[in-house]
Amino acid sequence: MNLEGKKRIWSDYQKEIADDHFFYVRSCIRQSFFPGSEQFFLNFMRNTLGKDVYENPAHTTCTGIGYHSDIVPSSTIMTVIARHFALMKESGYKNIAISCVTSFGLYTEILETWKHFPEELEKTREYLYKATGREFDIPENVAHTSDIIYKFRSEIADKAKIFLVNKKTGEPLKIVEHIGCHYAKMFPKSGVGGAEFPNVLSGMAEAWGGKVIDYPERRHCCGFGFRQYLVQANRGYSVSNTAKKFSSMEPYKPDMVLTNCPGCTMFMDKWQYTIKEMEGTSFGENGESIPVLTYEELAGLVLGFNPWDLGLQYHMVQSEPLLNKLGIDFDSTDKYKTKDGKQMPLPEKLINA
Amino acid sequence: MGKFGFAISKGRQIDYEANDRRIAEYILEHEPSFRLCIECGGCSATCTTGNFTRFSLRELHILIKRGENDEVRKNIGKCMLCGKCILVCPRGVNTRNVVVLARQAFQKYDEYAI
Amino acid sequence: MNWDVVVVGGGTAGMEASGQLAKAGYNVTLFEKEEEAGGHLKNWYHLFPDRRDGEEVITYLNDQINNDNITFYKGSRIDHLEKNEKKFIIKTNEGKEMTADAIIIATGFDLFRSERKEEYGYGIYDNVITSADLEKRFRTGDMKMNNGEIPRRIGIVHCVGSRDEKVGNLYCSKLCCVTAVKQAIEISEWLPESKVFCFYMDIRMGGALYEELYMESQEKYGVNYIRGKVSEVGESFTNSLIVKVEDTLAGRPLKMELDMLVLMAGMEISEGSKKIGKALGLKTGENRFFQSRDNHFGSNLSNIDGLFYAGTCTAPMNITETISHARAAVLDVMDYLKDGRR
Amino acid sequence: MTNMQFDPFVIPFNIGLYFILFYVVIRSVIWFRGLSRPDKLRLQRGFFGITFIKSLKDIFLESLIHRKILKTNLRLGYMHMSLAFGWFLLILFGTIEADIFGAKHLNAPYKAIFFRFFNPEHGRMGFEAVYGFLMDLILAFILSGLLLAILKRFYSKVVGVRKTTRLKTLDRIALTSLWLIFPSRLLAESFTSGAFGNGSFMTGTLGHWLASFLPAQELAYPFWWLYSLSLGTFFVLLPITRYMHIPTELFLIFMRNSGIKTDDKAGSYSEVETYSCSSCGICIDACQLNFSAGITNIQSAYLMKAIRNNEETSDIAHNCLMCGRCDQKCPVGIELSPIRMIQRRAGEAEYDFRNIYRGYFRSRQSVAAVNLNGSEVYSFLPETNPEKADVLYFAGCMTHLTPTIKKSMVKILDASGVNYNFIDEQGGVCCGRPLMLAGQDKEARELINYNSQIIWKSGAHTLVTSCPICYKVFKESYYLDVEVLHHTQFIRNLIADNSFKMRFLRKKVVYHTPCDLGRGSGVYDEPKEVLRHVARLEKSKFEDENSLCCGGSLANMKISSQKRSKIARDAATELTKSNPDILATSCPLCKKTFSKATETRVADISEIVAEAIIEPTGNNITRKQNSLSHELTP
Repeated sequence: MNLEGKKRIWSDYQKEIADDHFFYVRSCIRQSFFPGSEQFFLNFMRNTLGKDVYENPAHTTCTGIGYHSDIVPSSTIMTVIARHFALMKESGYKNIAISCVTSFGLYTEILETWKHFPEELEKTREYLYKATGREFDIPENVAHTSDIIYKFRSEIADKAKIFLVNKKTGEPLKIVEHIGCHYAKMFPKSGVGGAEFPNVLSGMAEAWGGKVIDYPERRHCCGFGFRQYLVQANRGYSVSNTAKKFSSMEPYKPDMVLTNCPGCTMFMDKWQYTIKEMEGTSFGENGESIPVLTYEELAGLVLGFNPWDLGLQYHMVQSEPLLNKLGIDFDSTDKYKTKDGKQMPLPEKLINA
Repeated sequence: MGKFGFAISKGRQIDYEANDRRIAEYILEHEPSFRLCIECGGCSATCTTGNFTRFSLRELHILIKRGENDEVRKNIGKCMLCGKCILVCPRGVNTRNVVVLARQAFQKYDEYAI
Repeated sequence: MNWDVVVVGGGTAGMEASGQLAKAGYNVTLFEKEEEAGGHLKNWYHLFPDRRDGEEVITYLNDQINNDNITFYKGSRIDHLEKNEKKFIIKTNEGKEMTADAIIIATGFDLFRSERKEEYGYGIYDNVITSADLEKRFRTGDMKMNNGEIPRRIGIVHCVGSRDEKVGNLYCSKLCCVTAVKQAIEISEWLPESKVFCFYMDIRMGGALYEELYMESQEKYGVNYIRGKVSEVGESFTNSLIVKVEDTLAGRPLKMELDMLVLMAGMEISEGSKKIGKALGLKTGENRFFQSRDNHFGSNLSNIDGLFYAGTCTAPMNITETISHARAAVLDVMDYLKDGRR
Repeated sequence: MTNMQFDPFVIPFNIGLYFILFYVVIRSVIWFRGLSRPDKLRLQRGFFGITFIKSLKDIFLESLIHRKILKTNLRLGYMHMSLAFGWFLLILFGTIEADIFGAKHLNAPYKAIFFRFFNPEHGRMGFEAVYGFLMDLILAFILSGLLLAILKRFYSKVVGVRKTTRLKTLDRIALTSLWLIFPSRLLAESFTSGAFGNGSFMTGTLGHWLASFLPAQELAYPFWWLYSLSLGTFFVLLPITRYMHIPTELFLIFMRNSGIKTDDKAGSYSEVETYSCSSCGICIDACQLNFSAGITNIQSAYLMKAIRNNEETSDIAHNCLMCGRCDQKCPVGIELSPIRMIQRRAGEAEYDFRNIYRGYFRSRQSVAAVNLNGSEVYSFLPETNPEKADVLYFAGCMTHLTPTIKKSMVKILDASGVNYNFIDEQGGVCCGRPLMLAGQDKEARELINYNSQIIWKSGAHTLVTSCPICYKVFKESYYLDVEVLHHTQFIRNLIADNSFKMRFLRKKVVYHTPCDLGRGSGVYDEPKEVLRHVARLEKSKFEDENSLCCGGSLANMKISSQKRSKIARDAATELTKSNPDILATSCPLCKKTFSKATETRVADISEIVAEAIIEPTGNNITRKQNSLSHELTP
């Protein structure tokens, strides 16, 4: 693996990322499964970097899941997204920060469509106006929130409380970075570092002292696949893809998986449990499973946040082994306590805990 | 299946490393013309057996070379050895001997010989 | 008759054209951007289908341009080129300035930059090389991998940068298939213990004796052919290359470990050609090569009178075709300049 | 001098002689017990009555005179005859001599063999001298043959054999001892004669001359030793060398004359046949793989040898066109092809022939597929219900690759006005012979079942096929109560009861007899009869039993396509020497193979006939199905 070659490619795929004044759109999956992530992002941007990130309470789902499972027609989803642009226009923002890769993919896809088929854009304007009386502008800058964290990765490194190094061995952490397919595979130009050798997550990992590992199935889908997991009988396809990925990374003994896509985080996390249940296989070292973290969660750990405030306990695969490697001291007793210290019911099956 | 209501599906990928290519090597050693196939499918088109059931010598030829032996073991016996394929092969592959050798190879190497 | 003809490009086509013109008694000026004439042929070890040494052809071409009627300018590029009604005015980077009655454009092709096929990881993975790199290795006889070991399994990918909408080249570069077969044979001769696998979309053996070479590669050298476009290349735990391809004839995806991968880079019109084309407003076709005035009986004629094409600046060609095309260009020049008419 | 009747030098001879006699007895008992019960009975019956006489006659003609070899190759024949017959005479007259002139009558065998040693004074004059002359004559006769044999070894052309069989070491030793026997006897007798100044024209003269400058007295003794030793060695080695064929052939002749045939599996008879092979090499000469394709290690002689030496035979067994030319030519009359088939079957799953047989006839009409050893390979074949018809036409796989034959047959059948059904018009199931040729009888049986069912259901009385391969298997391995005809026979019959008019084509035709039709099934004349009706039939150098193989034979699993074409070209060249207009054949495979091997037009008889047919006005097509579709077939 020749880094120079990679750098040359990355230089071809440097995308413009706005510096401030973001209109933030959330992710359906992330805000419900990994709430800590989005919370961290807002907190970090606003309080640590003092940036202006605006959330409009009127903003809705992008209907991406409906779209990808053939329930929502494209004209509809275009209108929904146009509405977000309208909200953005109304609240005076030009840069959009998108938390979800599915949404991000759709935003880029739709903007690309409008570029090639202006008539579609006109129709959408008309639909939106007729439906809501709203008007919209095309955003000046479209960024995925991982792009933004990537942009500020060195700031985070400067403020870092801990680095991605195995305290016991002193070795850098072995990190598998997995990019959501819809992040750059459709439009390589829209991703940091392109589609074949993306830089967005590896950039963070390396900036924070980790070591990115390259394994054969690096490009392979996490197994999400809308149709595959929505229909129960089809989930076998979904799981088998996840299994393929993990068995390919296994020999490299990764310490964690770093993702930027809600679907990937969710399925690489939860399917590990499923595979363990169904076939008794786990892919980490000494019988453990491999923790799957979002880039925000990882950034949070680096900045010394409490893992439980970051919501790591809501993963299927628990992060204790990782936390121990990083030498983060945590209190297991308040793992499932509410803010006001009440004890929540404990989950039945926890992996790695 | 069980409580999840689905089973993890097997991959269809040919894993060249994992596969056993002794059958192919045996045939290549005893019938060098086996190398000359260009996958034109002439044999399958004229095949007497292929007239009645899914049987393609062309496909089996590939599967043998890739070491996908189970498929071959299941199907090679369907050949009637009528020899039409030899007459149509543009590369002069001794197709019948390939089939016969495949049987031999399976008997030689295989616990589930045909 | 003392007409001045300028030939741009000292590759196979340019050299042959200059030679023929000089023999016919024209004053020829030949420009070559590099320090040495011979073009791509210089880097080729053996030629298909008879696998003669490329040097032999170079020697022939050098004899061709070794003629008093030819002034040969090495290492000089055309900076400026224009036509005022009858004569062409040429300025070079060394500030040379001259006029010409006719011009032959023999600016040739560039090999497709394989880096552009990122998924094959040229320049990223060790032991992914191009057909051109391989020819150099044949010259030096060094067939080892980066780690100094001998590659046991070598893959050859056809159609890299050809027949590929993703890189904007829909056309077939025509020579890669037979080159692949030739190189497969040569690899097998260098490394009799190693196995060679060709990954192809179609095997296009158009030329004379090509098919025979193809058959020989199977019969004598046991080269394996797998029909399918390599989709991606990865690196395994042991640093061997992992290629993914659909074995379209088995109708199944296939995964295979290789020690070395050779990319059959296609042909694209050269940067030099593009520059000159822009400067003079020369028509180009969909494939971005120069568009001849007529595909059948005017393949050397450009859309500018007095300016003619020779060789691979118009389309992918092998040496034989290039030389014939160059000679044809010379005939067109003669016809254009005959009995004082222009 | 004292007439002491024993000397140590006879011991080797005696050991050898009694050993071989003992061995032969044991061996023959084993062989007999190895026979199947019916064969045992046959053999017992064979020993009495006329067959016994016939066997003796055959033994005299073949084992001693070697008539067949003499026919095919005079010099080679003479060689074998002089050795076998000569030696026989020597022993016969030697014994008589010993019994008449010996000290006492009825002597131990060695006294006859070494008569002159024990009776050195004998044979000076009168009848004794005449008898001595006779004995010398016989010895000379043998020696002349021996000379040929020696020459054959070093320069096989002498006896007109192109290839001579390769030997293993033991064979070499045995051969040397065989060669030594008679020269040593000659010298021994000569020296003795020389010493005693008697002996006849050869031994006497030679002995006299030798004695003139050599101490004959002293030299005689060692040569008697040598004579006895070489005899002894030869006898001892006999069982483990190819010379075993000498005694074995006697059994073969008895068994054959008693009507025993080669079985599908290895048994006593095939073993006896294998051991009866004298490796004379005639099969090698007859083999096209040898003289066209240059494959020289798979001929029957080598197969027999490989079997005798328990070597791996599969490669040899499968690398053969099964044209049957060697069977025809084998002077010992060994059934070479059936033995080769046994070798091909070896290694394939055992199966019970007879229960299939019953399986057929128990339920002929309720046609349930007979399931062999529980496993069915061709279960995918669909249930069929053919239309009822009087005549069935089964084109055969190969014929589908030669559509002209198909079309011609349809034309002929239509013209004939018979009520027929073209059962494999849409492509049928293979007849099963190709599988049998690969030794896979079990699988073949399944196809035979399947086709038989179709044939039975159709209720036809005649089955016509265009393919000799199918014809042979229909005749031999199907259990049908319909008349099986090759289309040449069928057409012959049609012409006989002039079912249609034909014009005579002014064409010169040479006929090539397909192996499976000719040698394979004994159909030689009908095709030629048909041809004489429509064209001018010319003879070629290779007619009937001697006909060549086109090289396309399905029987050879191993041969490369290049060598096939070489055989085809050579054969075609031979057959077209007289520049005929048409090279006629009656096999789709022969046609296909020859077509690309010669400039001459190659045509199946059916095509020629179809060409000659004069369309009856108001063509009465009684054909039931696809009365038009055949017009559309290519």
